[in-house]
Amino acid sequence: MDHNFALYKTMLLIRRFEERLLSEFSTGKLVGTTHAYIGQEADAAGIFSVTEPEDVVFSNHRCHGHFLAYGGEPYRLAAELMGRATGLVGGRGGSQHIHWRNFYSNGIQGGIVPVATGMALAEKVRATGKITLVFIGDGTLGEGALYESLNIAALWKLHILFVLEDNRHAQTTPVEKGVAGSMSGRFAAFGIPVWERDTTDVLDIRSAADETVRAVRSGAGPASLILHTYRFSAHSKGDDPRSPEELVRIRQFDPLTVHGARLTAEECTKAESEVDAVINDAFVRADADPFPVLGNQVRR
Amino acid sequence: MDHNFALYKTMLLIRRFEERLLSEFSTGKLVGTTHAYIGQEADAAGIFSVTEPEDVVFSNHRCHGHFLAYGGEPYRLAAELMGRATGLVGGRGGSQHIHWRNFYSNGIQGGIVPVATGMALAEKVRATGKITLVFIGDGTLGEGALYESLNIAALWKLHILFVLEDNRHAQTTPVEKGVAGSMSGRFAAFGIPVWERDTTDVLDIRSAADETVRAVRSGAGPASLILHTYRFSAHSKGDDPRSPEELVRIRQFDPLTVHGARLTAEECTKAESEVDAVINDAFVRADADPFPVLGNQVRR
Amino acid sequence: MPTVLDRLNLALHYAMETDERVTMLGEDILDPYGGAFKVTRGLSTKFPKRVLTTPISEAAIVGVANGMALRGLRPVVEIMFGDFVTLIADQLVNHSSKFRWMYNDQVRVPVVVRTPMGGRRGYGPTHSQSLEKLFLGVPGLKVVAPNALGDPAELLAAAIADDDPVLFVEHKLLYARPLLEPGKGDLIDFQVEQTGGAYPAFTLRPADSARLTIACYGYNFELARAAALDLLMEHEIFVEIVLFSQLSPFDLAPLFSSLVRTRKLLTVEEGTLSLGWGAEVAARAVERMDGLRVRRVAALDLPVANAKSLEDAILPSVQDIVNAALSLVS
Amino acid sequence: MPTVLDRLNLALHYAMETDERVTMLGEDILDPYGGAFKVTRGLSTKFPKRVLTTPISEAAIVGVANGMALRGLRPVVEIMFGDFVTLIADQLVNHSSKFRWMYNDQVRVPVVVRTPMGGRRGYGPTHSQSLEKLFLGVPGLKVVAPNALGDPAELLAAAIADDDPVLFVEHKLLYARPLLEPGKGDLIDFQVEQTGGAYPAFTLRPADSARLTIACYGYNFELARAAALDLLMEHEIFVEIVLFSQLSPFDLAPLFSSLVRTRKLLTVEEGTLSLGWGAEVAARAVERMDGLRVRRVAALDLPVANAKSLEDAILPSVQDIVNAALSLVS
Ligand SMILES: Cc1ncc(C[n+]2csc(CCOP(=O)(O)OP(=O)(O)O)c2C)c(N)n1
Ligand SMILES: Cc1ncc(C[n+]2csc(CCOP(=O)(O)OP(=O)(O)O)c2C)c(N)n1
Ligand SMILES: [Mg+2]
Ligand SMILES: [Mg+2]
Repeated sequence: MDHNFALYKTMLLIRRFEERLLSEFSTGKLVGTTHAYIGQEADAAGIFSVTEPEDVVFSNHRCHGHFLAYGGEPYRLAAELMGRATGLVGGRGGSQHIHWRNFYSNGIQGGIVPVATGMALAEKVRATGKITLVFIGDGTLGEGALYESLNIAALWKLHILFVLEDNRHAQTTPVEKGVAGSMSGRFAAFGIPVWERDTTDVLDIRSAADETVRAVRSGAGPASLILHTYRFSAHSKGDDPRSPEELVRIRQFDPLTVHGARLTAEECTKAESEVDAVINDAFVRADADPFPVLGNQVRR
Repeated sequence: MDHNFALYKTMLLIRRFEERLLSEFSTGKLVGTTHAYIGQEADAAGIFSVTEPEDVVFSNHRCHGHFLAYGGEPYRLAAELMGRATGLVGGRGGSQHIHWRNFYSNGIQGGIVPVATGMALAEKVRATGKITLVFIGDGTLGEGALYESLNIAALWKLHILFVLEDNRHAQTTPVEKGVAGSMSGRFAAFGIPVWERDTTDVLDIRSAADETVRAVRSGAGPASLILHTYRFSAHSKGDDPRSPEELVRIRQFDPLTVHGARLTAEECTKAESEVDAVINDAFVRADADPFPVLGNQVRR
Repeated sequence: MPTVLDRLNLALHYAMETDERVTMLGEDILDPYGGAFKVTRGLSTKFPKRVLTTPISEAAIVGVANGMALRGLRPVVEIMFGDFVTLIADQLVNHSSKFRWMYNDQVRVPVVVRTPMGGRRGYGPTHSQSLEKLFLGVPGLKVVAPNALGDPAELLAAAIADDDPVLFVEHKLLYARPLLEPGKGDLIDFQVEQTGGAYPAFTLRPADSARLTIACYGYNFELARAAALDLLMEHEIFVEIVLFSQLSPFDLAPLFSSLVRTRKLLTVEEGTLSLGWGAEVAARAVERMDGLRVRRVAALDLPVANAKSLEDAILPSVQDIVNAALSLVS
Repeated sequence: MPTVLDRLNLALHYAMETDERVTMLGEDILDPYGGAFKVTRGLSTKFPKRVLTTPISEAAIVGVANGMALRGLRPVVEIMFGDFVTLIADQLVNHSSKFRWMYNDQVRVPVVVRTPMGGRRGYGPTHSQSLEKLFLGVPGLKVVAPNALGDPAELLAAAIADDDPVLFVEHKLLYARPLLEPGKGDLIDFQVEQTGGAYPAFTLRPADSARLTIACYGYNFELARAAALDLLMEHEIFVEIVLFSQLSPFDLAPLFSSLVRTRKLLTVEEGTLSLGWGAEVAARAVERMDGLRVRRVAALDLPVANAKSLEDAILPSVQDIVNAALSLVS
């Protein structure tokens, strides 16, 4: 099926992009840091398969997957990560700080949530029909700005969807050490309806996302979508304190395997080769691009 | 009954103190601003009738009632408010920024909540058996620092009681415009048990407070006490945008009337004259005290 | 003459009337209250949909404004007391001011955050500070302060029209002040030159040649004039005053012109001394011109006490300015 | 030689061993990870009860530490990246630093907030800043920064022993640096004088009489030394360096002593120029001494970009210091 193939391909694109990225660090082509989306691909693929191209998205430090599923060009992202003038934001932002069309990201946990809330307000005032999505992780439930925003979004009935990707860890901190009480209760307390799924099956996620996106677009007010998932790679480039057993155990939930079972072997190979070509082109092209230079802007 | 008399007298002390204070502003003896506790006296009187003298208290901008019910001396408070060297903090703090024994206050909404949480942690670590109480208003539910603290207090099972005095307004903002969803849900989301009362009867409040204080002292973790009440005077010295009808309507819940019905006329008169003497002495004495001078501390 | 408050209020009315993207956000800003200092009075009655009273959530309010600005609106936020800017520091430093440059100039963030600063009203340590200095020099953020000489209405209008974020710092004691008129009152002996663009500076030149230059902004212009009068009357010392509306980025050209004449700089501000506005002013001045003499007058490096006797001792006085001026010319 | 990281880690171990009031708080500080920069490594294994890994709640963590300190403990907080100090501004400015004075000296707030600052690692605009300047001059708060010359262990121990709140600013690039030894390596030609108490300053005097004084702190001492070497080798210019550990309150006596000799001041820091540390240093120096010449080297007033080509252009380089020095002595 076309639509199963498309979902698979999106997930594969994210997977291969992130893998390539991590490997480029060892070649020294990349500096700084990055947060790979590997393991969580079904979230982004599912959600962006039911949003509109003009919807507004605020993403966080783990934004590559969101960006690619949003429809962003791998080449422009690769160029940004390699610090090239042709990158999404000319090399100024890097991995965590990107912007393209209606997609934005920033590297401060929680700080993006009120910003996204304000975007939703603007779209509502301007009656554009666009909804706003903002992505947070389980760890970001620690930040106060989130709750200030939930309150405001609910009071003003803003068309915003809070997507909580619970990959069960914040950097090295397991949710038991970071999150008291219940995740859904955090939204419900503000009168914000909650859709919650514990799955890496992109079709389940897609259908939950479809319901929440519809609810928000209907104008009823904000909604939240809690997706319990797994991160397969380390938090960033650093070490991963999880046990090897755990890393093996969670691989059974690989969204590519789960959804791949719905595709024929030919479809999988086709996806693989198409994605490979795109990724390779992206990184090779980006690598040939010039580095940015600073204009003569400010006195020294 | 002795204990009914004591509760009444505490409430009356607060009432008369605040009235005297407000009147002193017109005589020009006081400058700056103040937030009167008039109407809410049953909260403080009820709660502090079941705490231990050594328990730790962090209060907010509306702290005079809490301080007097805690056992604080009216004279030292009056001196502080009149900017005298003999004031609780030598005139440095004024109305919102006081400290005496284990009682503290500060004027930043929400900012005191993590501080109180840390105090509870210290008492737990030092195994003193003291519990910590922190006071917030309905409007303070807007501040993110509160939720960060609830999460931490719950995760670490701290012996802290969050007292929420919902006087249905934050300055001029009615709760409908400031608080989405449910107040109790805000605590429940973090797994913090909630006691909630909508009453100005000091005996009801006392019994609810007794349960929560016991729960916290038992070491089970934090608890919350939500008291829906009324503020009779303006938010601070400024204008009060509430309608005259509303102001009349809410006076029917006057905690002095409600509880006063349990006392004999003689008891009421006795309380009145004892309190009058204390208040008068406090303000007269304070008024004769010297103004503070700045030591030669810092270069100009 | 209208007061500074009248003019600020008028500017907000005018902005909302002429630009429907302009939206107000803040705590308790609805009529009849109209904000803790009444600057937003009348707005919610006229524009009920575009005046949003908010929960007590300073960080989120500024965050929301950032988002609105990124998506085409022109939010104006009121932070009830300037002491609470500590709560919006992350939004101002890591969001508002960064987006434009960080996103390679592809966005604009036309946010105005207005807030009353300053003491001398007995409000105590958390309601009396002058904390604007925390945000001076933050790349991408402008800090602007009205005064009683330039028109606060034009200044605020310019801030709202600005495509970049502006922190607009209103001293509480200015609100009730009537606007000054050049050539009238204690301005009679000064020639007033206006320079700069949307956020102008004013140079006050006395009749005779001045022996020092006082640099100041906002309410402290009132103290500076009183000091100048005293210096003239009691000590026959003529003073130039350079009054800034734009505090950051630092654009000190008019000051440098004055210093060429006087070669003595006295900065005056109400915030605490260390790393206040005057520090950067002084540093730039001496980097540019050798042989300057410099003094700064500011609050003592202490919290602002509640008791008047302490508050008066902590905040800078006219006499402090006079003394510093005398030591400078001695 | 041990590295700066080794020494900081040792100081934490020692403090926890010798004073049971000392408690660690921070994000991801438990073993085996031991903190994003490994400064807390080993602590949670040895002191499992007194090392508390926290949720991602910077404001609350510092608030909690304030409360602990008020009630008799000695908390040490790690903020994972210095860029997030914007989130703790309210706790530092309106709580930690105010309590003691505001409560009439009846309490103490022995809190240490440690945080890594600085760029040159390609972490981009929200993970590379030097934001310590936001807190320089805040009354009641000390700001201290280790360097590779003084012993970082002693410095951190002093901060933990301090009865007042201390913001302890660690430059990321210092962690891996081995401690310097006076008389060895590029220090060979300098005589090193240590002055001050718990947070000492170091004056490096060259063999011959110096023509300017470089004031700096933290990692920038590395750049300053490289510049000094270049100035000597390429231009035969001797330089004194005054290296500070205590950034605020500003106690500049050793600098003034040096300036009496050189009368030329060059400040070096990595934060953005405007209203950085150097501004107050320059202002105090010129208030005290007439006729000084002054230059400052700092980052451009821009966010720190991710791409290396941009980051290098934005942050100050050895060459920038050399150029400024040359312009100063010209
Ligand atoms: C305000 C702030 N604090 C801390 C960090 C450092 N940090 C980056 S990602 C991260 C963990 C986030 O966990 P979570 O929200 O669960 O997202 P995940 O990384 O698991 O996707 C932390 C602590 C940050 N970027 N911003
Ligand atoms: C951070 C902060 N924001 C705003 C204020 C100004 N302010 C003081 S009291 C108050 C209303 C508080 O309402 P609530 O929490 O309901 O307490 P109440 O005054 O009703 O007792 C406001 C907005 C403040 N002191 N601190
Ligand atoms: Mg996570
Ligand atoms: Mg209230």
